[in-house]
Amino acid sequence: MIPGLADIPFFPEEAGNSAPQVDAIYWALVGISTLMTVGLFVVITCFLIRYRHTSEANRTMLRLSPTYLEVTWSTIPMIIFTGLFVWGAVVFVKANRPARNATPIYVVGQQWYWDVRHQNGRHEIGDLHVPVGQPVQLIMTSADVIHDYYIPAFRQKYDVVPGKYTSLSFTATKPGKYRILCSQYCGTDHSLMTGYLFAMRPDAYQRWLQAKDGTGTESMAETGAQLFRTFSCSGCHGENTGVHAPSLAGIYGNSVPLQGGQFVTADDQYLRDSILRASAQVVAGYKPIMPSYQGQISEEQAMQIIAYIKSLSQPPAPAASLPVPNSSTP
Amino acid sequence: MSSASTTIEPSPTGPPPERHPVTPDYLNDGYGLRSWLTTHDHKRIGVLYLLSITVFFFIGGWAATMMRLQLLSPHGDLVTSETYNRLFTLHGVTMVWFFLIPSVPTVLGNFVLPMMIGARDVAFPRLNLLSWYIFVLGGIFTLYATISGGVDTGWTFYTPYSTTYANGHVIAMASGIFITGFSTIFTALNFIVTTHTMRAPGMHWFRLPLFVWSLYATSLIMVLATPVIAITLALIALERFAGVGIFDPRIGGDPLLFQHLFWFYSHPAVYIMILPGMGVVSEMITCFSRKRIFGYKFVAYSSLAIAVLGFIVWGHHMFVASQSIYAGMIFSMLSFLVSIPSAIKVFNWTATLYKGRIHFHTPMLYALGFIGLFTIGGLTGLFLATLAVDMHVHDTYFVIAHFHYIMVGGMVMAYLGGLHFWWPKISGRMYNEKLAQFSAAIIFVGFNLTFFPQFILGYLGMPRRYPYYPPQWQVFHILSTAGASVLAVGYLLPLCYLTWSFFFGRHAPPNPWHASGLEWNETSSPPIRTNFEKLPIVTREAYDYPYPIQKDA
Amino acid sequence: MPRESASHIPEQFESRAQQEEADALGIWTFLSTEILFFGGLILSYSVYRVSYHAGFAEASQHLYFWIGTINTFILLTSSLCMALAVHSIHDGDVAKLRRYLVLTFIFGAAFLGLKLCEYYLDYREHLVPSVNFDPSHFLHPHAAELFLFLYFAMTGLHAIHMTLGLSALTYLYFRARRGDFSQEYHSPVKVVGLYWHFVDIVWVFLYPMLYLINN
Amino acid sequence: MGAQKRPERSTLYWIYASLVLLLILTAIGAKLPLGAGAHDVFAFGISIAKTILIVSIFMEVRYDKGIVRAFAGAGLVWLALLFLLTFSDYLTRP
Repeated sequence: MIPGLADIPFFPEEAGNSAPQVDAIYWALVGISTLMTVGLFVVITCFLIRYRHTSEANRTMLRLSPTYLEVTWSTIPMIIFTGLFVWGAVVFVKANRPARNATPIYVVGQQWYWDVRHQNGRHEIGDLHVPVGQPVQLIMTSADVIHDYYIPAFRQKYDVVPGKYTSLSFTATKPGKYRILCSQYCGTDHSLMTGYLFAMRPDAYQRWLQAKDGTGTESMAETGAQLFRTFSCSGCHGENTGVHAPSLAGIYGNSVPLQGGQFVTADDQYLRDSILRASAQVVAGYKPIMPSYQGQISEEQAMQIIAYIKSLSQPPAPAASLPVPNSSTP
Repeated sequence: MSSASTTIEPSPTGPPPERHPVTPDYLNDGYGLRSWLTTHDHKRIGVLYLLSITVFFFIGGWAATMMRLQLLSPHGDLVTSETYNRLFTLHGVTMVWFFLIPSVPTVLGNFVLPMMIGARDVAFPRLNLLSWYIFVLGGIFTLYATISGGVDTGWTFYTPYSTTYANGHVIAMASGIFITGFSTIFTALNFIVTTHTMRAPGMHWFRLPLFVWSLYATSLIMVLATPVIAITLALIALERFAGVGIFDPRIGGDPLLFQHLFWFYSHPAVYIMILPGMGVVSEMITCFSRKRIFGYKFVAYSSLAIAVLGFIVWGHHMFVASQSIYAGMIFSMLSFLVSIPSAIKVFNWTATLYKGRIHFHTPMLYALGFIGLFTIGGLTGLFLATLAVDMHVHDTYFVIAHFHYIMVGGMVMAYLGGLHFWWPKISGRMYNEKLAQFSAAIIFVGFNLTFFPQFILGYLGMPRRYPYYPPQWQVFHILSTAGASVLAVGYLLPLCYLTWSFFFGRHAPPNPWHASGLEWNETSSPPIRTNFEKLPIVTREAYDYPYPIQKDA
Repeated sequence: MPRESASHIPEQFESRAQQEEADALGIWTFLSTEILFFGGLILSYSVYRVSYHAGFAEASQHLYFWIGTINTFILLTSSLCMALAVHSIHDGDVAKLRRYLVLTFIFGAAFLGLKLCEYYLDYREHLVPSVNFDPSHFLHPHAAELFLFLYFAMTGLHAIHMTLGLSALTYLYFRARRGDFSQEYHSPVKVVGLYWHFVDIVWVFLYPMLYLINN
Repeated sequence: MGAQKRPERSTLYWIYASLVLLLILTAIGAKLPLGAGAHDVFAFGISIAKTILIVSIFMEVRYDKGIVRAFAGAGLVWLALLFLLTFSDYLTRP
């Protein structure tokens, strides 16, 4: 049962676009730290031996102001650290900025599993399938407490926070099966909130996406359209209704004037808040009469309705820039 | 009205060690429980704290032992995950609030601060006693919460988990910490005022021992940060009680706001947990090198710099918590900045060894261990301050290893070192030197074996607070648990031989280490109730040791 | 010492001046703590007010502006009495000290009484989160609930401070009657005075924060 | 110790009168049709003015030593740090 040394992992696999960059900084830090630690230990050990109380070493020294030394050993680390800060910040910003053509995948964290939905409606629990070489953006929220979507092989993680959308952007670089972990403590079975990420070659990914397993029959937007009617959203927001509510066609991604003179971009977050906490940001010229759907519409359903609202903005759906799979088979 | 004072020149050797057994001292100034529980004497209050935090240290240590045993196997055969979650919460809460934060300030600080500055007591002795009672009251709440089933929030109490979803006695636990917060605040208030107003004639600021500087800086943090955690925990308890509150995402409350408030306290609290240790190390390094500290003012000011800078880096706990990326960058940069004063201290301690006359008594071993472990802990902190690397290692065992190097490798080493250093003053007795050196070595080895593998685990991706984990990682957990058992022996040994020496040890001379400083040269071992027969007038600089022999350039 | 006052100098001090300096620094340090104690709440308030301005303004209109205003007036008056109390004992006039302490107490108690009435009115109007909050009164019920939760938390914390202040005033009064204070020694009066003014200042900020949000 | 500087009794009354005047101004200002921003500046400006009066005269900071002033300021400086850095997050969120 004792594993051979070869079986013991000492370093995680690199399988995402940010992993080599993070590792480069990591090794630089390891190098600097080792150098400083070893240097310091050698100096201290020498002093301890040379100036032990039984030694008769010469203890006369020049009366020197320590200021030069102090300035030196403050400035040199300062310069190194500034470099490290800039390097780390650049990689971090790059890693978190979604590519323009990233495929959105929707993730809802719940005690204690990940509920994942692809645009074409393909649904999975816990695991995640992504294509290699194509940028992906996870759009994530939580239905209960804070979770954290962590993929060690990609060196990336981001908190999944109730009440807001966060995102995790990456491109898988190597086909394979990698661990997904929840790294923000979320309750009893926090350590079982795990799964596998399957990085697949694009054609295999497409096949997987199209496979009918009972969940992937309708796209998210189509389900959203149904929900839009089920929850009677269409009663007010639809065409030619008597109730005075703003039309949602073409709203996504555009600037919306609010009561009080501010403007807000109608992004996923804004649409989510408008559905679940209707009165928070009311469009100028409309009365805040929309009821709050908190507790009635789940986070998954909100995501589907948003997908529907988005689809209204990109006729003819789906947009050409997005590699939405059910539009065509390559 | 200091006319009654007298000039006494500190002598490096001190008076002869004979002591008449019936000489009055603070320990025999009144017997019985009552004389202890109503004492205003800062030394007795220090001893009361020593006893209480030792209890909490072993409670927290027990929880850690259970966790390490559980992690021997990846399938978690010992306890359920419910229990495991309660164990790490208990470990975190007791170790942070009931051991590390009070350890050096309330035990060693209370005991030696007035003596170091040449005062008969702290400025507000009754408040000092009151803060011990408040501490005990907070402890009772916490123990109640533990015994009646525990709390599974982790010591961080993140919302909305703690307010809505957690099981267990969150309100009682939060109240315990809230109450203890006032104990911290009152102690700190006492230290600040004492340092300002109670210094003996001639004891100006730059003659203060560096331990006093570090206690002063620590007290500033305590006074300015603790109220924020107090009000935040009160809000948590209120929200849990009322079922609605300002952190509730259902009504638009922001969980990030809680994190800002929490870390505004809890990051400076890390410095509460290390700064006093740094002060203790400065005392021990100089004493056992028989040498003045190198760069006194730099070491003194670096304490204040750490106290201030420590307040403006809290956001590095929130890089991936959906804080704005710009705030992330500001906090990352500031976090690198705070490492500079810490580096200054390490370099100055090293330079102090140069041309000293170095003795290897137990406290010195702890001090050297502190420098080594703190250096590793500090440098790994840079990894976490780097945005891109933190993205990977945040909330993993890398973080666990890092802060244990600071908290245990740093603060606990310093605390034990200081306890051995001032033990002759506290107990009037000497401990067994060989045994003490042996256990210092055991602690050093056990500590590294416990926590170094966790750095590797962390970079592999092992998240914290996991009772179950992938089996490939087991070997590192086995190493870690093996180290923890060595460490446990290392902690039990001092408990035994120090207790033994308290009753049966050889009587201590007033200055067994030939140290400089008023507490060694102007008081007996143990000191009399008012510390000094006559208040001293200070005419010497701090650390007036004979080395180095200086020659003008 | 010109006159043997009832309370001698505690043994840890060398002189009365040293004791007074310690007392002054002590209370100011404590007030710094208090600033950050309220600071946590004020920060939360500010964050949400920036995020939900319209909702906060709306909910603020449901509070009793005139009660808030009168209470501010009462508290300012009590602060004056406290300042006069300190002034009197500085002149050695113990009788006046006692009179002003009583006046301060009365105004403080009036503030609390009025505050309680206001709480009762709030309760009757279904404004108390988790007890009987009625979202149908509001266009922005979520923000209103946040605001009202903060309102009760902040004014409640302030009221607790007022209550502690009243206890401290009572304590001072009985010590004054026992003859503990004189021109030479009246540090406790000053300490309580500083605390009282501080609590007053907190209200000076709570007043516009809670009652005066306007669209 | 009696020689220590402190406010005159009449000063206390004058300060009180100014405080009440400021209160009346706030109350009236709240009802004036100013913009939201102007309202806040007005209301909190007056609060700050009141605080300065109370702190400097009633609390006698004007007559105190520098050290007391530093202590009185420390809490405010730290509160400012708390605000500054927290809002560095909130105000720069997308």
